[in-house]
This record gives sequence, C-alpha cells and structure tokens, in this order.
Amino acid sequence: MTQTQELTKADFVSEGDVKWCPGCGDYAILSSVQTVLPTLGIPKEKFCFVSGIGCSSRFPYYMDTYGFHTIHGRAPTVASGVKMANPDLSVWVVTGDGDGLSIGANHTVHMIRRNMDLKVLLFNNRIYGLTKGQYSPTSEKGKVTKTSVYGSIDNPLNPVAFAIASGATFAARTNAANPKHMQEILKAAADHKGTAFVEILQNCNIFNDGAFAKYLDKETKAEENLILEEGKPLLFNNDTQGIVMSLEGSHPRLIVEEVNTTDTSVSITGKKFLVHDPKNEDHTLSYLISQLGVSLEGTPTAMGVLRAVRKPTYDEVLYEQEAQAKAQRGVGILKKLIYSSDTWTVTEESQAAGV
Amino acid sequence: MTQTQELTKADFVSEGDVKWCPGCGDYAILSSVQTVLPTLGIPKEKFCFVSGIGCSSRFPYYMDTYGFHTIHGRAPTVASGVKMANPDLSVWVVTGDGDGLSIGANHTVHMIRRNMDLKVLLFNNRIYGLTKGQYSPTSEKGKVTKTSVYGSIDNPLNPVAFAIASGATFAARTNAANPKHMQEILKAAADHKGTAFVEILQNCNIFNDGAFAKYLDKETKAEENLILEEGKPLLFNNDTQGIVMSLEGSHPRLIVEEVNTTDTSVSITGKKFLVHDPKNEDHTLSYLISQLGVSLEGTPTAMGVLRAVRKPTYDEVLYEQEAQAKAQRGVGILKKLIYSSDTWTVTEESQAAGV
Amino acid sequence: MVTQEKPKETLSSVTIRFVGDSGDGMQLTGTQFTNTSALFGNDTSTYPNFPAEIRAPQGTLAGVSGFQIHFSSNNIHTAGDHLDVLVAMNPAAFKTNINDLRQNGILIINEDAFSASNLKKAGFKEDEDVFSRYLNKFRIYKVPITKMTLGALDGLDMMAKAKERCKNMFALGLTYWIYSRSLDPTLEWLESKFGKKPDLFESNVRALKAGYNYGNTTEIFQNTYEVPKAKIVPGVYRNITGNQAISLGFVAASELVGKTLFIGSYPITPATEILQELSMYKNFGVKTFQAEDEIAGIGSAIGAAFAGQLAITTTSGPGIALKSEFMNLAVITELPVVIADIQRGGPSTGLPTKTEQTDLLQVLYGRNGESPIPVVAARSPSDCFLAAIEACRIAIEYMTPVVILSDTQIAIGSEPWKLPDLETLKPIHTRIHEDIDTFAPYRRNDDLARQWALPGTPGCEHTIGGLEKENITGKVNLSAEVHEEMVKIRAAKVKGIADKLPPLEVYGEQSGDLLFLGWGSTYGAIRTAADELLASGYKVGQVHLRHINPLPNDLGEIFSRFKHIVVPELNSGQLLMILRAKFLIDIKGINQVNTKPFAVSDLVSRAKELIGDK
Amino acid sequence: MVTQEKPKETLSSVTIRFVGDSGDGMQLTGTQFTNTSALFGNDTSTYPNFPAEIRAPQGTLAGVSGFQIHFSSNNIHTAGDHLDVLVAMNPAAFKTNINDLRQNGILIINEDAFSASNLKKAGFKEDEDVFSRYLNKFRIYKVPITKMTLGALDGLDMMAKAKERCKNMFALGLTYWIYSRSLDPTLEWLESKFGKKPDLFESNVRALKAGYNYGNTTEIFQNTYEVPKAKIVPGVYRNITGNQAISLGFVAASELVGKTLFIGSYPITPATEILQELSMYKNFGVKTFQAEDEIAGIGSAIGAAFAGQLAITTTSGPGIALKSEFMNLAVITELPVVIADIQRGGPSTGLPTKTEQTDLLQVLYGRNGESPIPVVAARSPSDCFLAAIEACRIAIEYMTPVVILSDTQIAIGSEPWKLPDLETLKPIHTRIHEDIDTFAPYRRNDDLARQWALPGTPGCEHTIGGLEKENITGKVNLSAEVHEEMVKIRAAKVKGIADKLPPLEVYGEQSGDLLFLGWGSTYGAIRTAADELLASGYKVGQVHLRHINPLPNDLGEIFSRFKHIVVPELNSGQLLMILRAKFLIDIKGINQVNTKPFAVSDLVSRAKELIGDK
Ligand SMILES: Cc1ncc(C[n+]2csc(CCOP(=O)(O)OP(=O)(O)O)c2C)c(N)n1
Ligand SMILES: Cc1ncc(C[n+]2csc(CCOP(=O)(O)OP(=O)(O)O)c2C)c(N)n1
Ligand code: SF4
Ligand code: SF4
Ligand SMILES: [Mg+2]
Ligand SMILES: [Mg+2]
Repeated sequence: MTQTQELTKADFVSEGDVKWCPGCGDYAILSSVQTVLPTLGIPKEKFCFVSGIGCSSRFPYYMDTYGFHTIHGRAPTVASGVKMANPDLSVWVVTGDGDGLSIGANHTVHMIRRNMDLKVLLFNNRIYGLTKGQYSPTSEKGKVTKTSVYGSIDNPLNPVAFAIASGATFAARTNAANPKHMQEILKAAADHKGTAFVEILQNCNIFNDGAFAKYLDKETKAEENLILEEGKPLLFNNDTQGIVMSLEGSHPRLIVEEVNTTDTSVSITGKKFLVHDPKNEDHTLSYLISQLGVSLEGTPTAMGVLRAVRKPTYDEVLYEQEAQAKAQRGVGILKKLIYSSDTWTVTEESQAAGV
Repeated sequence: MTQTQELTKADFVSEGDVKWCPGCGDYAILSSVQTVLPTLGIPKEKFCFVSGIGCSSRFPYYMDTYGFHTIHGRAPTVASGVKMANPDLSVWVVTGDGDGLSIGANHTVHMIRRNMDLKVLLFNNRIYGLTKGQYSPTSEKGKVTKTSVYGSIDNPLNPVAFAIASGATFAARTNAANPKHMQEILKAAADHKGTAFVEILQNCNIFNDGAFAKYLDKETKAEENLILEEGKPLLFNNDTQGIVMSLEGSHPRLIVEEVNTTDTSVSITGKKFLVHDPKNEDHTLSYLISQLGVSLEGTPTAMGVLRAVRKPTYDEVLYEQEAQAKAQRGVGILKKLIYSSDTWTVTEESQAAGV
Repeated sequence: MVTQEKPKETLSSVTIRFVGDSGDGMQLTGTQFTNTSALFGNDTSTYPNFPAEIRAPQGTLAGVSGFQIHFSSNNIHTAGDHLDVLVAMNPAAFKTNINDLRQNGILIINEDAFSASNLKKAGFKEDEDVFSRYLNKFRIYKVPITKMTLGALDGLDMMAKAKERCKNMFALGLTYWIYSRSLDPTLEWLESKFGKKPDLFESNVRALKAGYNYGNTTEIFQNTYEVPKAKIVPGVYRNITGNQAISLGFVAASELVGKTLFIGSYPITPATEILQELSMYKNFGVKTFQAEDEIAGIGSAIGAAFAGQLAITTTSGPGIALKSEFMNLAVITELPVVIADIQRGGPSTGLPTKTEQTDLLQVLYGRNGESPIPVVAARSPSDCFLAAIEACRIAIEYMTPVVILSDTQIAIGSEPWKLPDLETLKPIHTRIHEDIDTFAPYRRNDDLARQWALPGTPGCEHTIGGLEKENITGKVNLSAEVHEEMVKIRAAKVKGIADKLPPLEVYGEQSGDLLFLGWGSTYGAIRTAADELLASGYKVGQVHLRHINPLPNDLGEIFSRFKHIVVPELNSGQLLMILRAKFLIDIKGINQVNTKPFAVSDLVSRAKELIGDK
Repeated sequence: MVTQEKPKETLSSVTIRFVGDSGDGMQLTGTQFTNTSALFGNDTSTYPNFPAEIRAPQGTLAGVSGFQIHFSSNNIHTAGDHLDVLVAMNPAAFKTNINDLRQNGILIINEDAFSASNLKKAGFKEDEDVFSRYLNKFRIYKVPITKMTLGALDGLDMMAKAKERCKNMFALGLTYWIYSRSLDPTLEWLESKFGKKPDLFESNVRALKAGYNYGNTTEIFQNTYEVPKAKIVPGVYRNITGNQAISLGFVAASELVGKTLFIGSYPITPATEILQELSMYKNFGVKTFQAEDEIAGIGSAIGAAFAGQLAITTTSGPGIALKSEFMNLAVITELPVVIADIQRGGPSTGLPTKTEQTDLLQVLYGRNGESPIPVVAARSPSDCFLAAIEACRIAIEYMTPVVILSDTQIAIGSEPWKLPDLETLKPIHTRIHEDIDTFAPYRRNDDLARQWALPGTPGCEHTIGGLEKENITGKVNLSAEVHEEMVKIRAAKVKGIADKLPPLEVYGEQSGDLLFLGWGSTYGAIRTAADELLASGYKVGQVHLRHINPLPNDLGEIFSRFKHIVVPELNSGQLLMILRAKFLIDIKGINQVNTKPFAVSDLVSRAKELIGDK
C-alpha cells in the first residue's frame, strides 16, 4: 500500500469476478497490465484507470487501483481532468475501437495533440463487442455484421496512423495474443512522458473471431509481422525480406525487397533497408511505417513502438505557466483581487453630505 | 432557374445584407464561390450549402441556393444526410477551424473516411471569430488570446494533413487573399467526386489580423508559397529552390535544395526534385507535402491540390447495394414482409373447435 | 408416441420461466414454447431477461439468462407477475430466480449441474443443500437433464460438448409433456433450421422427445395440465417483439408517406435491434446509416428530412442527451424527424438491460428555450407498429420532430400480433411544395405546418437554420416581436395536434370511483388490474395515452367523471407532475423505479386502498 | 471651466441609452457615464445590447450597439423600462431604438451622421425627414457631433478617422453637462488609459470638454438636471457584471474550500467571459482548460473533481444539451461539479445575445433516469458572487453536481457591488477521506454525502462509474432492491439540502393579497413592481428564490398567507408548472418570451388586475 513495500501482480487484481466472455482477448491484456505495473516503481495508489463504455472499458473494475468507468467515448476528457488536477498520478485510458475511434475520436485527437501525459490502451477488436456485434471504424470494408447485412461500406481507420498524424509523441502497436511483446510495449508506454498511444489487437471470439489470425498462424506469422526495434533495419520473414524507400516515378513509398543473403542491411537490388528510428523529431518515417500492412497491400504490419519522442506535455506546461504567473504577479490574494478594480467608498459622511 | 438558362454570378447572390466585418477574408471566399458555381454546369437548384456555427458558417445565408445553417461542429452530419437522401445534389459544407476541427473534428474525420461526396470549405483564420477571439485548434502555440492570457499551450493541428491522414481522396489548400488560385481550387474541388477537403487560409482582421501575412508580403511571398501543379517538380522561390527527398541517416524526409541553374528539375547536389503527383493511389507524397511549411521549419507551404484520387463514394456504394438488394431479393413488398414470418391463422372454426 | 394417461388438470393461465447460463439456449427454448402455445391457440406474452455482460464466465450469477412466457386461455396483457414453473439449468439460475416462484409452484432443476464447483460459482457453499429450505414451499423436481440428454444421444457421432448443448431441448420436451403441448411445431422448426445438418437435427429431435417421454414414463410427475385455447379474434397472427414491430411500422409509414425511409443511428441497448432490423430492408429502399455517434445519427436524419425523406433516428436515454441539441434544431427548422427513444434504466449508464419510464421529462423538456415536441408512446410490443406510424404521421403532416417512446420491456418482450389489413391504413399527406409563386419556407397551412420545398426544386431556394426567424419568410430575425410570435406559433402548432385526435377510449366503467391513467409499457399490468377490479365489482376505468404531448383535449372531462385518478408509472411521477400542474386536482401516482414491471397485485391493492369501502 | 448658470431641475431617476455603430465606442461611453454616476453617489444599473454580428458593415441595422444606464437617487434594481434620454449616433441606431424613448423624452442625434447614404443603409429613403413624425412626441436635439469634434481637435496631428473616433467623448461630455456630472472621473481614466499616448489623451480630453462646453454655451438646451445622491449603505463599492462576479465567486469559493479551482469549458455566448476572466488568475492557482467542446469541458471537470479539485464548467443552453450525459454521470458517481448555465434565448441557436429564463426545466429534467441535481439561481450581477459560493458549497458539502443559473441580462448587465467582508464568508467543509479502515466509497454522513477519497490516497483504491451501484461499497449492482434504494437515496440527499436552508425572506407585506414569487434576473423588475404596489397601499409580498431545487421547506406556509401567488418568469411557465404540481393551488404565471426583461409597469398592472379592488 505504500511505496516501501514491493508490489506484486496480485496487488493489482481486484476482488470481484472478471466478466468477459471466456476466451476473450481482454483477459491477456488485463494480466499483462497487472504484470507490468509492479515493475514501474510507482506506488499503487498513484495509478488511475479511466475508461469509456464497451467490453474493453470494463477494465478498471478488474484493477485494484483508482478507476473511473465513465461514459461512451469520453474517457480522454475525464483522464485529462484527473491528470491536470494531479500530475503526480499515472493515469491510463482504456478504450475500444468504437469507444476511442467512433464516438470518441475527437477527444482522442485533442488529447494527443495536447500531449497530455496519459497512457492510452486502445483494444482493437474491429467490432462493437458490448452491443453484440456491429461494425466499427476499424472493421474491414465489406464486413458483414448485424448492421451491415450487405457488407460495411465504410473505409476503416488505422489507429496508429491516426494517432501519429494527430501529433502523437508515442505510438505503438501490439497483439494481445503475444503477451511478451505486449508487456514490453506497455512498459515502454508507461515510461514515456506524454500521450502514449498503444493499439492492442484483441480477438473478440464471440463476434469477430479470428480477426487477427494471420498474425498468429504458423504459416503466415513470419511474413505478416514486422517487429520493430530501434536502430535496427526493417527486416521480417526471418530476416529474408525488408522495407526500403522507393522513389520510383519520383513517388516516395515503402516497398518490400528481398534481403541480399550475405548482407542483411542491403536488399538484393542493393538498396538500403530503412532503419527504425522512433525517436526522430520528424514523424515521417513513423507515419510511413504505420501504413505498412494496413493500407499498403503485400507488406507486413509493424508491431512495436513506432514513435517515441519527448516533448513538453500539456500538464507540465500548465503548471509551469502557473509557477511563472505566481513568480511574476505574486501569489494571488483574494481580497486584493476583489478590491483591486475601480472602487469607491461610501461613508456615513459622504452620505450625510447630501447632493 | 432551370438548366437551360445560363447562370451568372448574380444568380448566386442572396438578397439580404452580408454581415461580416468590413475587411474580413470571408468576403473574398463568398465572391469566389459565387464566381465558380455558374461555371460548373450544375442547375442552381441542385446546390445545397450546409454549415455549422461561426462567422464562416453564416455563409449559406449569403448564397441564393438551398442552405442549412445547422449547429456548431455538426455540418458534416447534416450534409451527409442530404447527400444520402438525394445524391443528385451538389452538397457543400462550410466550416471554420473551430467548427470543423475543435467541436466537430470527429464528424470531419468520419465524413472523410467514408468518402461522402461533399465539398468541404474550411475557413481557417486560426481563431474563434464569432465568439470574439479565443484560440482555436490551428492557433500557434504560445498565442495570446482572451482565453490564453499567458499563451496557448495546445499544439496546433494541420488541417490538410489531418484530412489526408483520415483518408481524404481530395485535399487542397488555398488562400482567400488569392482569389484566382482559390477559384481554381474551388473548381477542382467541385469537379472531384468524393469528399473534397479545402483549407482556405482566411484573415480575421478583427481578432487575428495578419495571421497569413507571410504568404502575401512581397518580401516573403516567393519563399513561403509552394504552388503545386500536377506533374511539375516541387519548385518555389521563382524556381530557385525545390523539394527533394532526403534519406540521410536512413530517415526519409523532405528538404529544400537550391536549383541547379541550368536544369530546374535537378538540385545543385544533383538530387531530383520530387514531382507533384496528387492522383497517385498511394497517399505518401501528398501527406509529406502537407507537412511542408507547417510542421517542417524552413520550408514553404504547399498551396494547391495536394491529393485527388477517385475512389467509390459512400453514397455511390449505398445506392449500388440498394440496387443489388432489389435485384436479388426483388423490390420489397410490405405485405409480404409483414406476413412473411412464422404466422398462424385463427379462424371462427378453430375458435369454435374449443380445446 | 404412446401416451400413458395421467390425470390432467385444466388451468386458465400459466407462467413459466426458463433460466440457465447464457450459453444454455434459454431464449430459444422460450421462443419455441411461445410459438407452440400460440399455434395451439393460447394468448401469450413473453419477457426475456438478458445479463448485462455478453457472455459472463459460465455458471456465474452474472451469466444468467432467462425467458418468461405467460400463456393463457384468456386474453392476457402481461408476462405474468409470479411464476408457476421455474426451470433452472444451474445453481446460479436457481439462485437469482427462485424468489419469483409462487408458493407451491413447480421447480424443475437440472440436477447434474448442481456440482460443487457450480454451487461455488453461484456463491453457495460447495456442499450446501440448497433446496432444503424450499421443500415445503415448492414442488421440486430434480431431473438429471444432462445425463438423460447424453443418454438419449448415445451412439451419435458428436462431441460430448455438442451433445450436452441439446439439454435445453430435453427441458423443452419435458415442459411440453407437462402442459400437453404438441411437439410438431418444434419438430418442424428443427427441420427448417437443421434440415441440412442431419447430426444436429437428429440430436435435437432425440433430446426433445426424450424430455417428453421422460415426463410421460417416469413416476415423479403426478399429473399433467392443459391450458385451453383462448378466445382470440380471428385473423392471421405472428409473434413479434416491440423492436421488430416498430421497425415494420416505420417501413409501413414510409409507404404511406410515399417517401424513402432513412434511419441514422448509433447502436445502443435496447434500441440497437431497430437499426439491425432495418438494415436488412435495402430492397425496400430503406437507407440505414450507422453513424459515428448519436449526434451524427440525428444530424444525418435531419439532413435527410431536409432533402425530403422520411427520416428517423433511434436511441435510448443516454443517446437522447446527445441528440437534444439537434432535436432543438429540428424544432426551430420545423423538419419532420422521428426520434425513437427505447427507454432503459438510469441515471447515466445505469441499468442498460432493464426497463424504466424515466425519459419522459427528458424528451419533453431537455432542451434550451421553449421547444415543444410532440410525444407518442407505444403500449405493448405489437402496438409499436401503429405507434410508429402515428409518430411519422404527426411528423410529416405537421412538419415537426416527434418523439416515440418505447422501453426495454416492450422492445424485447413479445406477444401475438394480429396482422393488420394494410389497406385500412390511412395515407400520410406531405407538405411538399414545388410552386414558385406561392412559396415561402415558413408559410403555413391551417395546421400551422410549413411548406416543405426540397433541395433540387427549381425556384424554391432558401436557407433554414437555428437562429430565430420570421414567420412566412423564414428570414433570420432576432427582434422581440418576431421571437414572441414564433414562440407562440411553435407552441400552438403542437397544441393543435390535439384538436384532430379521436376521442379517448375509456375502458371499463365510464365513470365511477377510480380511473387508471397510464402510458407506455404499463398498459398490460394496468389493464389486468382493471379487469380484476371490475370483476370484483369495483367501478374503475382505464385510459391509456397514445399522445402525451399534446395531451388529448377530452382528458379533463374524463377526469371529472371519477372520484380518484391514479397514474401508475415506472418512474418517480413524471406524467403525474404534468397532470397535477395542468388540472390542479390531487391525482395520485403509483410509482416504482426498480427495474421491474408493475405487479398486477400491487396495482389492485393500491387501487382498493384508495377507493376504500366500495 | 466657467459654468454658465442655466435652470437646474432635480430628478430622482434617469434612464439614458447611448446607441451607435459597433465601432462608435458606445459600450465605453456607457461605462464611463456609469462609473461617474456611481462615484458621485447614485445607485446605478446598466444593460448593454450587443449586435449578434461581430462588426456588421458600418451604418447597418445589424451593427447597432447600445448601452443603457439607469441612475437614481433611490435604490434601483433594473436598468429602467423606458428611456428618458436616447443618444443616437446614426440613423440605424435611431431607427432600432426610438420606440423605447418615453413620451417627451430627450433625443440627441449626431446630425452629421444622417447623410443620404447612412439613411439608406438604415432602410430609410435617402431624403427622408425621419424626425418629422416625432416632433411633438420628443424633445429633439440635432447636434453636429462629428463636426464639432473635428473642430475641437483642430491642429492635432492625427488622421481624420482617428479624430472622428473621439465623437463618443463629445457625446459623453454633453450628457455630463446635462446631468451636472463632474468630468474628473473620466479625465482620470483617460489619463490612466492614454497617459503614454499624448495624442490620444489630448484628443479625447478635448472632445469631452468640447461636448460639455457645447451644452453650457449653446442656447439649444434650456436647462440642466441633477439627480442627487442615493441613500446607499456605507462601504467600498465597485461596478461589476454578472460574469465578473460569478468568476470572483468561484475563486472565493476555492479559498473557502481550500482546493484549487479548475474550470473546463468551451466558449459560448454569453458564458465565454467567465472562462476568459478566470484564465487571468493563474497566480491564484486557477486552472482553466479550453476544451475541444462542451462535452470535454465537463468531462475534464469531472476528472478534476474525482482527483479532488473544486471543479466547474460554464456554458449556455445549447451547451447544457451536450453536457447532460456527463451531468448524469456526476449524479450517479456523486461528484462535486458546478455547472454554470448562463441562459440565452432559444430554442436551438436561437437568440445568442438575448436574455431568457428557458433552461430551468432542461437543467432539472434533461437527463435519462431519475437524476436529481440541486439548482441555485443568481438574481442580479453582483449577486452572482454569493450564488457561485452557494453552488460550490452545496456541491462540496453534499458531494453532488450543482447547477447555477444566470442569464444574459445578469451576465453582461452591471451594478454597484458593495464589496463583501471576506472574513464573514463561512468555510466550506469537504468530505475528503484518507482513513483506510473506515473507507467505503459510498459510505455517507448524515447529509448523505459520500466519502471523497482522492486518487493518490494509499489504501482507498476504488472504482466508480456510470452503472448502478450498491450503497456503501459502491460495487456495481443492477438488482431491483439496490436500484430502488439508490434512486431513493439520491433523491433524499438533494431533498435534504432544504432542511438546512435559512428561512425564506418575505419582502414587503408578510401576508396579504398577492405574493410575487420569482427567481433569477427578474428580481429587479419584481422588486421595483412590489415597491410601487406597496407605495400605493397594496398588500403585496415578494419572495425571490435562491434555491430552486430543492425548494425551500417553508414555501408552502408562506403561500398560505397570501390570496394570490404570482410567478413572473421569462419563459412559458417553467417554475410555475413545478409549483402548481407540488402545491395544487392556482398559482398564476406572468410569462414573457420576447428577449426583453420585464417592464415594471406590466408587472404592476397585472398584479392590480389579479388583486382587483383593494
Ligand atoms: C452514448 C452511448 N451510446 C452508445 C452506447 C452503446 N455502446 C456501448 S459500448 C458500444 C461500442 C463498444 O465498442 P468498442 O469500443 O469497440 O468496445 P468493445 O465492446 O468492442 O470492447 C456502444 C455502441 C452507450 N453506452 N452510450
Ligand atoms: C454547442 C455550441 N458551443 C459553442 C458555441 C459558440 N460558438 C459559436 S462559433 C464558435 C467558434 C467559431 O470558430 P470558427 O469555427 O473558427 O469560426 P469563425 O467564427 O472563426 O469563422 C463557438 C465556440 C455554439 N454556438 N454552440
Ligand atoms: S463480446 Fe467479444 S470483446 Fe466482448 S467480452 Fe465477449 S469476446 Fe470479449
Ligand atoms: S470576427 Fe473575424 S472572421 Fe468574423 S466576420 Fe469579423 S473579421 Fe471575419
Ligand atoms: Mg471493439
Ligand atoms: Mg475560425
């Protein structure tokens, strides 16, 4: 309960029953978060989990921390309030693809562009789970669901790309079916100062089973996952293929090339593979990598930290401005404030003086 | 009033007084739109202008077309309804940086990703005009306004980049102070099928005067504007400088290079200038260009059509699905629908038969 | 099948509830029992009870799912207050439902599911004898349903899990035997459903018959019952839920208006099924738009209304909050949009799967400014059909947004619906305007409905919006006189709707001691209570409102004929407040806000209390 | 300055309105006149009138901006019904305001502005003699204000445009002369404002004096007036608008609570100034967050409240619609958030710059479920200070969201404020909880306020949310019993607030023929009407409510002492409905929805009508 004690996973497990469907990918996320938190060196009482509405958003009930299960799509706003009120807290937003990208996308954007110091876990199961199976903003075009009987005609959003384009200082993608990778990413997000946006691919075995199977199937796994590592070339498929920048037709774009068997940093055609550089002030490469696998056909999907740069956070600057104002103007005194404006005094005498 | 008659600018000027502040950039936009519409070959009664709330959103009142001045931030939703109901109409959304990117950014995103066939004019004056001068999501960091007495601490959004990242099939930027360019862009937007997003830089001479002065000042004009033309290299400053893709440090990014005096397609260092390619299926280059001048210091701002690709629009597919359904299932017959389910018949006899 | 004769008792009404784990197929079981009973000729009324969780861990209290059927040889109006039979498939289901079983009722449990681990999951002790305290209270039948089912499927080439899943059919067969129902309707249904999957067909049929035969052959059931046919108005019937009926009502209305149906919505319990249902009807030209949120849902509907479609949006309480700014825009622009509010338990996210009537004041008053909106309410699942048409009629004929209120109970409850003769439905007249010379956007007819000139109509170009505007011209005008006039016109238009309503029907006594006044889903309980009171010689009447705003003109006169006026509502007295303020008489409320429909007995006893000595 | 003696008449009250183009500086002129009068010792009350457009094209009707001052030797409570003096700087201003001038009132116009082109812009004919029809009605003074101003500034090295801009000072000087005011306060103010810009200082001073001397020396004004000092309670005073006072009230409350003030808001007329005002107070630790929309505004405030700050959000009617889903979350999570609603004209975008009291039912009932929220109302600009503190007190001490209602009239109107003795303000006690052993999130004190354990407190970890929950433990629970209990507790908590309120004050007669019951900005008009009636011997009383929800307990008893109860409201009878429903007596409303405050004379005559023969 206090900082001196060593925290364990059990400290973060709440009393009640967990009520997700058996087999739901959410369990693995819960367990990973509970595994990572004790390693952060943050006292238990300083964690606060804020969620919206959805299966994913039940999360805070299962954590033995401070928690707030708010309303649909609005978790970023409440979390921002918590953080501004007490920047000392480690505040986590838990949301879903519907909660965070449909009704709540506006708050997601503004939280990110402000770089509010929040850790954001977006459980992407490409479906509305809690309302029993309607398509979401990440559902594939043509998907048949209860509300798209003839196939969805919306073009899906790419959560990580969306976050980076909104100015995210930290953006990552991981898969709930891969706890080890997920825990690494969660730790990195926790350590980041600023909005840390994490898309977690999560299987909804009831309404969208197998949505991310290609990342897990033995057959396709190697060619579908591009595991990012800072400073390493963008190689995948057991280092037999990699990503290079093509300027063909003067149009820059990322493409896949085979690795030159003797030198894994260079492709068969001699082009250099791009080197992952998430800390670069410029977000170009991160953005381009976010498109892989999602909007660029025939390429693997990037898993890992796509971007992690340190910039001033909203809450930091808010408190700095306050400190400056106090230094410059002096700590405010209510009486002065009220009595400062143009005032006049009515006395018994001035009254008596008549006209 | 009907298609046969030649339309003129005057046909689009409504009766009442225009009530913007004298000197406001909105006048030029109004006039340009009124100039462009008669050239489109669309009957007057087929135009519908839908706006939110803000100075900019007064626009429909000044057009002698169908118009709807809705509520703050929600114009894209109403416009979407109009378009879905009657795809035959030319539907225009008029919005501001606050209306379309603060309270209304969510609808902006979803309209764009659906590729609803709407023309969107976002008047960006980097301020809330109608409420008399508070900072907006496009205001510069540090800007002092009535609600940011100590300087704004929000990081601004780049409207065109935001649109492209949301999946815009058409995105352009122009300046209200440059009517000729603006009219070209408006025409291109009108001709585009799908969401056509146009950011119009607009001076609010009352609350944010001179926000875009650098694009107009004789001194700085040439180096600050990058005028885009399809198929032409990205040159500016009277063709003395241009944009190349740098891969230095294996990090792709756009940089400025001096032109080799003899060959304006090649820089001094021999690198090829990028060629503008707004119709490329891949949005990489368009996105990168959108960053110029805004998030990349020391570069000019791109003016013109950044992206224009033809993709199926939401309304098209909606009607296609309907046609298919009718073809497959036959045009629905109400009586059949109601009587189709498991029914049973109670007759006088079955009643009489007793138990 | 040889039926061994056991004594048969005749009953007029029976209420039975199947409860089990979410995965146990209780909804299906209940639906089959309902259909069979309806086909047989009973009147029926049903009410399912879902857990808030999608599929909570098996065996837990949170995962219990139930389905209640009331079937009768009389005309019935509710799913029944107390259970005559409870079929509980596991300890959790037993625990959460046992209190609803009436004294001496039949309890059937799946003995095999009362394992130590299941008992624990339900919060019992592992070795607890959970039945001991009920031995004298109920007739308890412990049946090894799982074992018997597996036995019956012996030899079939299926996984044990799949076999076990047939146990609901065993339970169904057993109850069919007890209530002397025919297996045929369910056999036919199994044929149509599993005809192409012989394994599944065979296993379900075997389990069903095994259950039936179990009842027939074992000694533990002393006798069987029969519930004779009800006296039912001849006609073609189907079973229907409120959400289905409201959907069909909207489709029918669109035919009556001669305009395409557009629905802009965002999923929310318990309204989601309407969007789902309508999204199947593309061949009717129905356009469904799953918007990014509730605001966009109604925004798109308003756009579609402006462009000339029959536009609706559907939601539940929390969604109304989000729509109210746009509802207000529809008020001032006088556009026909129907807002369907399927009420659920609040406040806030509240109790998403439970029923309540607590949105009335919100839909009436939850907007800034004086903002009158007509409100109609549906009284039962099948009534949603006509209520939806009425809402559309008012919207289109008066050029106004209209709210239609339903609630969880109506939305997911079902009852037999006597299919309407579509020819008798009156066409709905639009205010579509195309004549240039007579056009002015806010020019009105006698009903104060403004002209509806659609974008695309040459010469009628005009702009509408949320600022105050002049009558007739529709020009923006914020002056004192104009505002005062427009506030009055908007109010008068809505008030005027009452002038064309048919007279209210008073059920039961036309004057007397007590009048029940209700609205919405309380209809069935109130009607049943009224019937009971009338049968005992009390002079009571019942008026059930279709129109809540405006209130019918004859209400005051009807009030004057009764000594006591009572308004039962599943809220803290919302309509009550309006009526008391308007009529200044001491109308009493019967109010309950606890997720449950009224128990008829409560209404009866409260009425008796008020009437005092007859 | 030599003052030529002209006859001087003594008046008790004068209402004057300066009107001109948006660019003419009328707000400033009015403010100066007000301050000078207040310093002199008059009681004052003011009301500005802005156009909806920011700066409509010069000379147009849409661009007219006005400022009204009522100053008196009596205590006054309104900005005045009818104008004694109208100063109109151009034809558009003349046209839109002339109807408010009383019979025989003084009309001063800037003759130079009545050019053909300006007449046309105002919708007159170019050569129309616009005054002819008023010659017998008003005392008309045509003054060549522009020319005289330019003349006075002759020789100054300034652009003509800049010189012309001083014409408001000329007009001010002239009215100072007419009402025998000293120039000194304005001279001092010019010094402080333009001290460092000698040109501007000099030009403004010259124009001011020129106006004064013009009155003094020309023959056209027959006499001057004086309005003696009012009998004013001794003390230190400043002039204050409602939006300033509410801001200061929040800052004061945060001191009284001992918690940082957090405001999460989105700009909207007429609430924006509160956010602007508070954003200057960073050195008080005040945190202002301009959110992306109204929803985010209240969401951040709820987060800040959860984390232990004094959290508020400010908006106007349309913004309440957007906030109501979150207000409901605050109800069920029982968090202290103050929602300030500065009402404006509706419905929809409506009349953004005009006043109305039409949000009452919205804030009371605009949410799904039974969702009680305390509501307090401010009655005048300076009263906003105490009303804000009271709203914060209830929020913090009862752990509940609270709505505070103000409106345009209060928000931008001003009056002298007797500065409070800060020591006399009572501290506000929080329910902050840090003790692990006694902690339970929904454990309550006698007032039913729950414990407030802030994130960061070791051992009190807990989760709250929008689903129904058990008392004490706060665990999610959707059962019938729990819901019923919690609905009752939430209602009882709000109702209980009334038990600790001080007795209501009845002004005037304590019993008699008629009681005025009001709330909000109608206070001044009602008080003035009551005074007039009392002066004519009528037996009337006045109760003005601070608390609208819960209603004070002694209201019924007070009602019983009067024959007639009258509720004047700037809406169609919102509080009226609640009172009639509750007390079942035939309370009458005086209702007006036309953008204007009540005219005292209307209230008086309506009251007389009701009372009939004394
Ligand atoms: C205002 C409001 N609108 C709609 C809903 C209904 N609703 C609850 S969760 C949800 C979508 C959840 O989808 P997602 O965020 O992907 O979460 P998941 O359940 O898939 O984890 C919806 C539409 C609601 N609770 N509140
Ligand atoms: C729901 C709601 N919130 C707030 C407002 C107040 N409001 C009107 S316009 C506006 C901002 C306008 O800014 P922008 O979109 O940039 O338009 P501009 O006036 O600069 O053209 C605001 C906050 C409103 N009318 N409605
Ligand atoms: S519905 Fe899907 S996302 Fe929700 S708990 Fe079940 S499996 Fe998980
Ligand atoms: S305030 Fe600014 S944006 Fe608005 S009309 Fe005036 S100049 Fe234009
Ligand atoms: Mg999801
Ligand atoms: Mg703007």
